[in-house]
Amino acid sequence: MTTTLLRRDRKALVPYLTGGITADWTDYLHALEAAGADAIEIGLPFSDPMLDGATIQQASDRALARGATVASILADLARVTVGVPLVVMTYANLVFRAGPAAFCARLAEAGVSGLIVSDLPVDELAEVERAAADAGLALILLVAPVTSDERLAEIVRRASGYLYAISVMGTTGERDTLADSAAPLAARIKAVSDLPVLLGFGISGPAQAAAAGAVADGAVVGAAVMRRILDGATPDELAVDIARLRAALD
Amino acid sequence: MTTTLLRRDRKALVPYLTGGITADWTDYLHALEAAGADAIEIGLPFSDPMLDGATIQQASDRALARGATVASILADLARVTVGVPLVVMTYANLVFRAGPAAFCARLAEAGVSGLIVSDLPVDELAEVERAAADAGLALILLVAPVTSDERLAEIVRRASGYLYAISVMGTTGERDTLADSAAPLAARIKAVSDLPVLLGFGISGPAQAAAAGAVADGAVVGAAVMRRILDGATPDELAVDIARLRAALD
Amino acid sequence: MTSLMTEPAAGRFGDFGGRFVPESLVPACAAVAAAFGEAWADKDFRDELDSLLAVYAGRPTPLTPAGNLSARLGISLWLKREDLAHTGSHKINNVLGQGLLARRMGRTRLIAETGAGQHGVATATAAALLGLSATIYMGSRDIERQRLNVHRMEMLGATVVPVTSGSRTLKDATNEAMRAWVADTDQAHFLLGSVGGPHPYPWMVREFQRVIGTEARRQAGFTPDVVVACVGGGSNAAGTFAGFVDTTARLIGVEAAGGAAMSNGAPGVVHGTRSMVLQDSEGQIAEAESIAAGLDYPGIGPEHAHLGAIGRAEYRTVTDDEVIEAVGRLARSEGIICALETAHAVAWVLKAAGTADLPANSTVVLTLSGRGDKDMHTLIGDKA
Amino acid sequence: MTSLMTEPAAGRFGDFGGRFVPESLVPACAAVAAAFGEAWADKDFRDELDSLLAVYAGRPTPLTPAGNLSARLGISLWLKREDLAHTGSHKINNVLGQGLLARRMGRTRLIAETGAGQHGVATATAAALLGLSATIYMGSRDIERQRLNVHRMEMLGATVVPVTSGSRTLKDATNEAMRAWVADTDQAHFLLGSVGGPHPYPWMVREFQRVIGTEARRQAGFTPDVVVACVGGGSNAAGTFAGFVDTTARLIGVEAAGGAAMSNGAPGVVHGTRSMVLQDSEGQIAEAESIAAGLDYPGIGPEHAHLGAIGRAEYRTVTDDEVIEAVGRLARSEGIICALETAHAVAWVLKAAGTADLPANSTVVLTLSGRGDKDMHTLIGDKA
Ligand SMILES: Cc1ncc(COP(=O)(O)O)c(C=O)c1O
Ligand SMILES: Cc1ncc(COP(=O)(O)O)c(C=O)c1O
Repeated sequence: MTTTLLRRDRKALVPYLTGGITADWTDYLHALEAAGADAIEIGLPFSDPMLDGATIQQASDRALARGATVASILADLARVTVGVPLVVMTYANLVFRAGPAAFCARLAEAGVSGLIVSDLPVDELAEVERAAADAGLALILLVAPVTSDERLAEIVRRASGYLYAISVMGTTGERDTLADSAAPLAARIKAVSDLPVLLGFGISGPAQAAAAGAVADGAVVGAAVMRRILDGATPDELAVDIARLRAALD
Repeated sequence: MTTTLLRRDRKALVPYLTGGITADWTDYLHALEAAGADAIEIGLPFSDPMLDGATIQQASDRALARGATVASILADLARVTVGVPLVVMTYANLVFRAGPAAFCARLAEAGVSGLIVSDLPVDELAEVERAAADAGLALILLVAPVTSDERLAEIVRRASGYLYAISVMGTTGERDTLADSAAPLAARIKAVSDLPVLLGFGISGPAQAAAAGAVADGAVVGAAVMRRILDGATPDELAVDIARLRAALD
Repeated sequence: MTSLMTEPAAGRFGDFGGRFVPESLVPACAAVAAAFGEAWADKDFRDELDSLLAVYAGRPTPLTPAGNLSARLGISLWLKREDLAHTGSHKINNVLGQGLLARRMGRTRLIAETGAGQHGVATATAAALLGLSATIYMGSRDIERQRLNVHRMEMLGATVVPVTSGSRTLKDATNEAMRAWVADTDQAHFLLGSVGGPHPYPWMVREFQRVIGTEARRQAGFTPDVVVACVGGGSNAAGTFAGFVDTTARLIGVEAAGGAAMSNGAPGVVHGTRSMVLQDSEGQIAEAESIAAGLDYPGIGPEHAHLGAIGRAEYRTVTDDEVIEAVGRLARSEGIICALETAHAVAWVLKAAGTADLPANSTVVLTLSGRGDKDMHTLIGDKA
Repeated sequence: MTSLMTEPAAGRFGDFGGRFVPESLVPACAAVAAAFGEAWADKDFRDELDSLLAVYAGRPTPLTPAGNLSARLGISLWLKREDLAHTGSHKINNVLGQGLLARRMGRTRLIAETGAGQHGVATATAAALLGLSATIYMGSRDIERQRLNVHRMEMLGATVVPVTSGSRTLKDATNEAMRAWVADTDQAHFLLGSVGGPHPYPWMVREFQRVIGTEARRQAGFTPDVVVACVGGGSNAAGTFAGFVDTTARLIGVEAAGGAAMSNGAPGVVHGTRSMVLQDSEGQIAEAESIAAGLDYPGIGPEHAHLGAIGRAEYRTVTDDEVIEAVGRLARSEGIICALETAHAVAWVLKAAGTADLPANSTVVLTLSGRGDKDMHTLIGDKA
């Protein structure tokens, strides 16, 4: 599948937002869209987010403590209309607990277009892959600097929507500069795939976004977004930051 | 040797006094004599008095803490004249540290007539026995309720001054009544020895003294004396108690 | 009966197991699997490990008849004495194995999670012995409960990192250790302490713990009616069961009532493996609650989930109160103070003896997984 | 060379030993001597003890090569691992022996003194195992230093009696235990924990600890240049030395600088025996002062006094600071946290290695008398 969720005429900016982080968290969706997001990743919070650093852990904990659930977040989504694709990012246990088919169907019903499961490598993908396809969801897969060529080929073969290049070996979280591993990784993936390749993990400011844009098809910005929200930024305030990233990518 | 230190015409009362317990501790000697003591046991305090209960331990600790030493106690004794025999009671280490011969000679010089070493059974006695004999000291030996007939014969053979019958299996200290083991022990000893047999360990009041006098040749009173002194009794006050014990024995 | 005997194909034990980790960790896990597979087939590696287990860790540990308790309970109870192994629990078996493997793989650093601290101490020990550095993640709640072990790890030269997220216990320490591994897969070996985690850990740790069951079976010289062990992640139980799986012995794993993944959990994916997990209806992992830090864990190794599913092993629960009582009873009757974790197995024997679950005259081999020094503190607090 | 090999005639080791106790205790001591003499010649008794040592206490304990430290020090160092014995020190060897003897003598109660608490824990353990009651005397200062062990004794069902007289340490606890024995010689056995005390204790305890040296010699398979052990009362050293006395090995006992009866004491009589004792010019016993509660004792077993006098063994001292350093160094290089007592022997090796006292390439067998769990508390306090 090479269907992409993203327009190809500009570098893509995909912010990440923890679902249910505030009572009216969906206001952030509109602000992100307005500020130039090409798609939005919505984190369904999980109690044990193994791949996440402190900021997104904290956001997940806060959302769960508020009482956010998969059901409430999807219900909130179903009530809003956003002009860019929405991609759910979560962990395998939430998918398997509901059952992959039911889970993907509920996502699709809520208007979600794609799915990322952080702890589901290609080797364990089959059941979720079928369910996502059946529900018409793009299945975005992660590629890491340590991924072998052989695994990369397999990932590329099975991914859709876009490819998520983990720019650095580590967890999510803001970093000062784009890691040295980012550019070679993006190049390796682009050499074997037509899907847009987005760099993520550690991209926190315009300079890094620009650097990502220079070597890949765009950037995913997660922890930097959630840090602002945890610090109390309103949707409008957040929009200012996103607009800056947009500008850096353009 | 059957030399006795005690007159045979009345039941003997032998109080025990920790040497150096107060600055003018020798005043107690005169009071004890005046109140009817037939001899006085003077404890040379030892840091680790294994055979002593809490009261005499406390008295020993206090005397040592005051700075009393073997030398100071013997010097004090050398300065006073007491009309009844003085017997030193102590532990083996003080004897061996000085050397038995030197130790016994110093006792004799200070006017002491006898020696009891609590932790020196007949099996370990030889060297001290020779030294005591050379210095002209009576060597008072202890007999316990568990002493076999064979050991008793040996003890009787080697003791002089008097025989000290440990009325109860245990350490020194006041007890409510004369132990059941006292009378049979006294009888056993008297059957094989001409020396006076004194009961000690736990004799604290006139009733027990009288009971001891009924089955033996007298009583040693230690913890009860030291308890009064530790509680602050003056020589005169102590004399009142001793006089009562004297009366009970007569 | 292939479970407990062989390498699991693709890391699966029936419906359970697998390797549910971020792509960043897949190559590292695969490298461990390959290296372990090779090492385990290499006589020199096995000999070196066996030699360390013998001259360093004190194996074989004895199988002690619990004469007094047996007489009182009307059964015949034998104790496999992992409490006598160096560092005080069965955890040493696994860390020496993985430590040698890490060195063979050219790693210079060990990363581990710990609950009761026994695995952390064992890891710090292996690191010191083998000239590696060690970073140990431990929930801040467990740090409070198991101070003695924190001091031991530090004395051994390890760095102990307090984990303050979530329930601040083993589950959260495990997350944090895996996060640390992602960032250092080149230098670091993740030395997982039990039979959970992504393939090859459940298989590898079971193999390193197999020595418990192998020794116990040889020492017993008979087939016991029942083989029983406590279950946190399930490594001492897996190692014990492995020695008896091809006999008629009933295999009983005892969980903490407050952390009973088998009895109260549902299938789920946590810490890289699919197994039975305590969780809510949407899949959020529940916080376990046990007096024994080493059992205070919402999951269980996948092979146990499988053994339970196929009926080859049975799982029971006991309460904290029963556990406290069991520590005292074993101490006063046999002169052995066991760990709170271990006491779960003891408590089940005390409770079941004479019932249909453990009839009179049964012969029982119980794995005494560790000693209780680390828990005196908790037990005394508890008494007061 | 008859010392360390035979029963001492009349309880004497040259000028030392004997039975300096009140007449009330002589028959009890004589009864113990007779019973021990008989038991030790009785194959059934020996077999029962050997069996307990193996299946209960975990003997033989390993002889571990200390590879890292050896390389750094330029010697070849072997550790005899009494820390792996049940309860965590060599004390278990003696209590199982005396416990069986007490039962054979029809006694129902054990009385013991303890310093570090290891002997108290071991005694409480033997009592629980053998169905006897136990009363343990412990200095109140040691109770503070070794809380963990107090809790362990209580958990095992023993009564711990705090001793507040004198220096409130082992010396005073010993006085109090002997006093308690005088009052109950019919029912109680005085289970002395080291090679001091009246005949037959120095002989009997050495015999019960001989297993250390016998095993170590067999395990080593060579004659070491040096055999070294820490010395409090001297039981682990005596048991170790006994295995090597008829070889060319130098025997080195290491005392605490603050409790160095051999190095700084004079002949004296304390606790029923004549030996080397720290004391003043009149014979008042001095208070020892060591960070290791188990070495905080002004005396030493009489056989050591004799071995020192005839030159067959040598005695050295190390300071508290050297000891603290040694615990850390052994932990970080070999992954073994030893007891503060044991660390005295380690500290001497660290200090002497490469000097004339312990030349390069020496082969050394060191008795690792116990584990350090009980001391973490002291060591951490000390660090802070
Ligand atoms: C003594 C002891 N037993 C058992 C366990 C539980 O682990 P597992 O179930 O992997 O044997 C632990 C864990 O810390 C432990 O310390
Ligand atoms: C571990 C350990 N080593 C040594 C000693 C000293 O005793 P000994 O000199 O009798 O071996 C003790 C005493 O408590 C101890 O606990």
